Amino acid sequence: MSSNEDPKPKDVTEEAHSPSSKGGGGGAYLLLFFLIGLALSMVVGWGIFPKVLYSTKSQPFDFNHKLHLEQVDDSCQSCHFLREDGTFSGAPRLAQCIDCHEQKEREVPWLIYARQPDCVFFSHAAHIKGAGVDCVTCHGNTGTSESLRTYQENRITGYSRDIWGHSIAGIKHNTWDRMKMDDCAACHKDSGSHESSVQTGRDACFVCHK
Amino acid sequence: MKQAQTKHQPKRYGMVIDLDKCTGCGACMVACFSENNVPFKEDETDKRLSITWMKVYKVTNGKKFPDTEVCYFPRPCQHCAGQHEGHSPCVSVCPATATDYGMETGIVSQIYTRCFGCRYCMGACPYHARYFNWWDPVWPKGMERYLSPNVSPRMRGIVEKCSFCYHRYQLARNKAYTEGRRTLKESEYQTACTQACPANAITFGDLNNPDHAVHQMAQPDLHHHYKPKNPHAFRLLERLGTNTKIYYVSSREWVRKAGDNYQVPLTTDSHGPENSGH
Amino acid sequence: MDSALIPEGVKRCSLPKFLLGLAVVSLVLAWGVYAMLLCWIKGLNQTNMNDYYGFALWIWADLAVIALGGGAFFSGLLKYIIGKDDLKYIINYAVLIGFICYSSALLILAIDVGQPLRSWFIFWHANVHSMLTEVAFCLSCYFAVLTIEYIPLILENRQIDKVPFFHNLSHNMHGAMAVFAATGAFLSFFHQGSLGGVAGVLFGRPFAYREHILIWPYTFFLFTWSAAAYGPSFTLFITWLTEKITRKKLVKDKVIYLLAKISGWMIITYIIAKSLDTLYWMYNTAPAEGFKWTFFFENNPFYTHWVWVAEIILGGFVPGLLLIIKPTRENNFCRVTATVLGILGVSLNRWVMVLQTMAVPVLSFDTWAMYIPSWQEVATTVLPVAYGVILIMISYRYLPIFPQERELNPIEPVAPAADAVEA
Amino acid sequence: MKLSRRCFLSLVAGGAAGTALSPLPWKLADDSSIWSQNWPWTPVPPDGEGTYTLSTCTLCPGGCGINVRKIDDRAIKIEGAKDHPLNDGGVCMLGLSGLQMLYGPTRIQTPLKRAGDRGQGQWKPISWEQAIGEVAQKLGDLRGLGKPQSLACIAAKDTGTVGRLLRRFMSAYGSPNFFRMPSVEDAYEAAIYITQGAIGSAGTDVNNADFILSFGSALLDGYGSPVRVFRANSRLKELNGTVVQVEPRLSNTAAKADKWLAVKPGSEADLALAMAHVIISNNAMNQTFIADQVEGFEAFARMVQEKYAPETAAGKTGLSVDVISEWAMKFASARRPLALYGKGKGQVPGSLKEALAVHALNALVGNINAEGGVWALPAYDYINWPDIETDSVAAAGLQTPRMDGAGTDKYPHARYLTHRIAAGAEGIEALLVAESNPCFSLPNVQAIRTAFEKIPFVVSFSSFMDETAMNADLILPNHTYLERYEDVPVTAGVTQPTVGLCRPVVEPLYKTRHLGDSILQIAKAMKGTVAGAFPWEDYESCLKLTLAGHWETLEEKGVITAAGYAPGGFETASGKFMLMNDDQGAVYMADDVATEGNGNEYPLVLIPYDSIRLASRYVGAAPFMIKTVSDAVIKGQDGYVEINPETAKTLGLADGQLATLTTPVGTAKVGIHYDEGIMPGVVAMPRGLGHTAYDRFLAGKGVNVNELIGFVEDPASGLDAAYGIGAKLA
Repeated sequence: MSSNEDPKPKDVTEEAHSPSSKGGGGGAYLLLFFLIGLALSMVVGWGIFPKVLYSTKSQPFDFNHKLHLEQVDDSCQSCHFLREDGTFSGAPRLAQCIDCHEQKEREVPWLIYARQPDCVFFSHAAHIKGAGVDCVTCHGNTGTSESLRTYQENRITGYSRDIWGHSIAGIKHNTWDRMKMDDCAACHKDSGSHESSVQTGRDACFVCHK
Repeated sequence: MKQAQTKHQPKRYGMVIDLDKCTGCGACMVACFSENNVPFKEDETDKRLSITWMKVYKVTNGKKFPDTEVCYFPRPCQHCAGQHEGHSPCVSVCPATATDYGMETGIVSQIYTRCFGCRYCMGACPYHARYFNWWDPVWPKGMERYLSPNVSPRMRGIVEKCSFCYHRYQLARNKAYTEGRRTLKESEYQTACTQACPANAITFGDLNNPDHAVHQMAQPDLHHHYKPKNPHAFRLLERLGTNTKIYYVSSREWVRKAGDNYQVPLTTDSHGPENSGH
Repeated sequence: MDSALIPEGVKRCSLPKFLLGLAVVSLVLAWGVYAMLLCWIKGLNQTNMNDYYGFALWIWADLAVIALGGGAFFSGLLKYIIGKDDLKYIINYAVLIGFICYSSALLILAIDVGQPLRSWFIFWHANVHSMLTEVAFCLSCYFAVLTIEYIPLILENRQIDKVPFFHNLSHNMHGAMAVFAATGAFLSFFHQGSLGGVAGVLFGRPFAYREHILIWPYTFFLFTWSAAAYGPSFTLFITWLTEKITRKKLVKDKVIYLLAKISGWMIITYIIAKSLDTLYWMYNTAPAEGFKWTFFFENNPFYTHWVWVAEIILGGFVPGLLLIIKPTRENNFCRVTATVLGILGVSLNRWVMVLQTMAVPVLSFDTWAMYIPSWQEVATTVLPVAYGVILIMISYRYLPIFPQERELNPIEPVAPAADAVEA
Repeated sequence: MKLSRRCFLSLVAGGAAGTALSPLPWKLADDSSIWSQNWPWTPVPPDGEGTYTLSTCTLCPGGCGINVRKIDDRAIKIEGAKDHPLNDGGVCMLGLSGLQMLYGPTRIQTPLKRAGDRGQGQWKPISWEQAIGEVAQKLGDLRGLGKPQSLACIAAKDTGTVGRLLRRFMSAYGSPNFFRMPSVEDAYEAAIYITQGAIGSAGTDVNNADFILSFGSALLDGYGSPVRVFRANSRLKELNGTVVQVEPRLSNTAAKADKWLAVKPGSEADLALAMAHVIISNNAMNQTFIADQVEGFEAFARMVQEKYAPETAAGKTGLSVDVISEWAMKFASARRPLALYGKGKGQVPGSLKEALAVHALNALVGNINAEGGVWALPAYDYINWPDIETDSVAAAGLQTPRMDGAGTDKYPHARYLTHRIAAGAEGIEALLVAESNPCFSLPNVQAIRTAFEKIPFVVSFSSFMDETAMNADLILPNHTYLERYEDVPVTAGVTQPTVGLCRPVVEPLYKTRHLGDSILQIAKAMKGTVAGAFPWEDYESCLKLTLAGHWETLEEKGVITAAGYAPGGFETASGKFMLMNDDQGAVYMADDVATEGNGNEYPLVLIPYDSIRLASRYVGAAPFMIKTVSDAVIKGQDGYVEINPETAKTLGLADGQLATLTTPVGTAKVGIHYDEGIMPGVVAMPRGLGHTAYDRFLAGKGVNVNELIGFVEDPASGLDAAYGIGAKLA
């Protein structure tokens, strides 16, 4: 904050008026250039950036969930089941495939759309058995799909795009559109689970973290 | 209080450590290391740079030979509740909510991915139970194969500490859910150190549950911040009002004094602890 | 060469000489930057901190510079709210110093955290109970305010000022300055305080813990007070230093005496409050937590009773009295000595609140922990000083910081190059 | 010009505004912090199906049951096996660290042939065929020359199928020179044989005793079956039983004992006999037992009266007469008193006199072969193999006396005098080393290594690159205990014959081979009677056939105990306990074993001690264990010795400073650690440090006490009886 209290500023304004009067018409130009800059950066930010951010990978082979679902008798649980110790089997191992298929020699390196980072402890048991949540709520209608989507991986974080969601703006229409912590928290809030955290008044961190 | 809102009596997991039985063998430390993916360095002799969630202190009575006596203090995170439930020294100060107090279990959590390494919690902890990852954790080639998937390895630049093997609680609950249960048996959730202790010096369980051994051994006084009623039991630095969940038992007075200094006689109406919270 | 940028009617040294000086300081800066990069790339194992010293030299530096930067908000408060109009002749410099101090603090914090990339969590996932959160918010807000207060000064550069837009901008900003000053004072009260709270709330650390008023421990108020008291002293000292280096009188004594007097009274009142707080702690707080106060000053090589002598007597009462008593206040030597003692005093207070708190054993079977910073820590702490010097050099050269300079140093027709030795 | 500059400025401004309104900065900020939460160089352990495998730990003689947690095919955690008769869920630090050895960097991953000089560590990987072939070839040549006795073998144990296969190989080959690593068992076996005429090990019923008088046994630092002893100690705490520790140093055991009797090093035998004196003169012994089952009591009584009055012992031990009498009487008047012999973990046999004296104390209170007492445990009988048909070469070789003189008339009581390899290895042309590390853990290792240099052909079966493997010509790496089947008979003081089953927790990680199979294949490659002695397909079938009926039980439970086993009467001529005869008389009347180094030149006594946080037998301590070692023991790379401040000050040594420790055997740089818990004039140093092999987490840290201490032969038994050594600090 300056406090020079001498007449100088006045003179300066007078001098300064001449150039500005010349550049007066420049006002329109300035606005134009401003808008150009705005437009360009918008295109980069909304259009190009998301394309660059994610790399696409295709699954080892195209798996038909619909077909399999018709064959098995225990719906999703036939292949994605809870083990006796309460842990979740996740994507099927070779051992399960060869119950029906002929012997293959090595495990299939599936790309897991819904893989959460290592810091997350997600209990399928708690959700399926405890809260009676169905698979679709988080995984969408994968079960009825006839082929596998291409897998998109964030180049910086290595996360599957399903975590952030496919809308770069982070807008979600369905419960399964996004799998960030806030989405878990929101659902927990709605389902009125214990407000056991001193800090957040929601579920304690350790409920879902390890 | 928040417990009121929860549908059932919350748990208060805690530990009773019998210092008469503890032999200072350190099995609890290594059980903890291997259970929780604790890293190690080439030189661990600077103990102020050595991550030991469970640390065994050697304490002497300061007398000369041959009257010297030694006692060992195993020190996990004390999981302080503070003067009003959840006001732990560390939880209250963490600026980013990276450490939290679970009302359901009384366990102080540390979320490594949330922590950004300001170390305020370490300054707040009188027990030095919190450790900072000054280095990247590195396992000799091949050794990373023994790492447990139940505990997330920590990255450089964040604080970590004893979690009461919380993942074991998570896994036990998983099993309970699949068997259609909501409650756990005392034996279903035990920490790695408790399980390993060759001397059976460590007991773990729910201090709120009269059927649990810890409750019977420590006899916590619910009306006085869970102070032990068992005359041989005490808590580290009781007078700070940290209201910890680790109770120590010893028949030797000098040991009890070493654990909590009785510089001012401790009386139930002492305003000391009250001062310590707000 | 760059004469077009230099304010009218004042004398500055030749550009080469200026650049030479700049180069010298830049070397120090580069050293600091190197250390900073080491800490960011290799991690904090580059420091001598450990699990007992999670807070060390850096946090002390933060607390100290912010206390010393307190001159900005307090003189702002005095001029715009209390109406001590004379201070307008020194307030520019106070603002500049404040700006330097606060930007330095933020930089050091950015080095100090283990995960700089996540440091924004402190805002995004803020824990409102944490003093550090309060610090972070107030600190960054007040820094914004300082920037706003600094901008018009830049706009007054001869060339920039020619642009009518900027000219008017600065002119209008002047009008709003009182508002900013008020905001700044308000924010400062809280972040200075919460910095005190950082140590004061540690009920697990009986040496630092203090009773509370509402949610704020006594140290909260003591820190604000001390910042307001010693900040101006620092402004005075730096002004004096600048005058010595530039070999010019830049601010009239009248102004200096006024600020010195205020600082003096603030120091005295603060140190009395501090003494009372200490006594209360000795005979109530510490015993209540089970400690005899003497315990905190025994069995270690460094933290003995002289700490108090140094902080309270030499760093408190002595400078306080020197600045209150007219003859000593108006005696150059005494006044400058007083400001130096004050600066050391408040810095020691911040050191003790951070470092001694970490050094004291709390578990009865633990031992005192001593600590010596690594060269990387020292270098990164020197870094802001170099940066500050550079900013002052440039600002002084190109901006009309001292309104009274022209009046006090009329240019003779023939300018002997000799008088142009300066930063 | 001015225009364009300003236009540019507004372009930038627009760009800034637009960027701020796009997800770019915010998503980048978020992703960069997420990147920092998942740094690619921070490992993420793969998840999978969790299972448990029940097995037995072989890292010490304790034989604890372990339950190993696995995720898919990775072993991730070792836990104690619940309900196991020895450790019931408990487990020690060493046992917990097993996975660091399994997956550790010191594993030998394939057979190796020495490339450079001995100990240089230059190796050439070779195939198993070549490795087996070369050994068979070399050993064949020796037999060809008609000197099979020049083959020697050092092993950790001589029991169990593997121990027995080694011994069987030696016999079939024709060499009597099988060595077992020295341990307190050597002395206990001798004492049991002399007094009870039984061949077998000593079982100490710590679980039922209510008063334990321990003569330096590291009850809480790994003595016997460590967890079993820990549990017994905790049980005594609950029942207000008593533990008395006799030791010059405040060890963990002494610290937790109800009474610590700090005696001068080496005076334990005098104390024991003085206590016997007190008990007898107070008529406090178990009259009925003495009357019915003891022979030679009068002679024994006379001997102690003459030579071991408390007054004399007081001088030797440094205890007062009252203290000696008081605790002797407390011992005698206890319901189930038990005196324990064997210093530390029991890695040094010790003097026969001391062993007999302690055993005599037990006899006086009548707790021999009784509940809460000492039991004679016969060698296990589950291994019944056909006799060996030896050819003439073997027969001749077996006729030659053992090169260590054990079992000869001079040393009838000793089965193995392994330490003597240091003295005379001349006779040895070839040496097989199995699951032991003599070049680190035998006293006076310098001498041992020199002896090794003289041996033309050394074969190591080690799984790890330890000191002995470093000094070998060929390495035939064994599977680790987590990769193999093996029966583990436990002799570490248990009172019930116990055999654990060690089983593969994971598939072998590297090109290693079971020691048993290596032996079988070497034998087969040698053809003739040697091959003929091994009728088995491979080790696994050998094991199953041998265990026969027990196999299923072991597979299921992981351990079998002959529950309810009770020892029969005494196997002496008279069928009584031989408390005193001429042999013993000689032993008792002989002087105490002295240490090396006279008092003038070496004013101090250096005693090694055992810590459960360090491993000092076959395997080296894992990184986790070293991490727990106090900074009063190692700081940086320096090893520290415990010394009483009073002594240190007289020597002008400051706490924490470095000094030179010199003994008649060696010199080392050590740090000084003031400790009030150690007797003045004594310095103590732990076993298990100062490795020169292994990885950077262990190698070069501290000093190997075996480089400073030598063996001292007990005139009575020939066993190593060194409890310490003269030393000086400067």
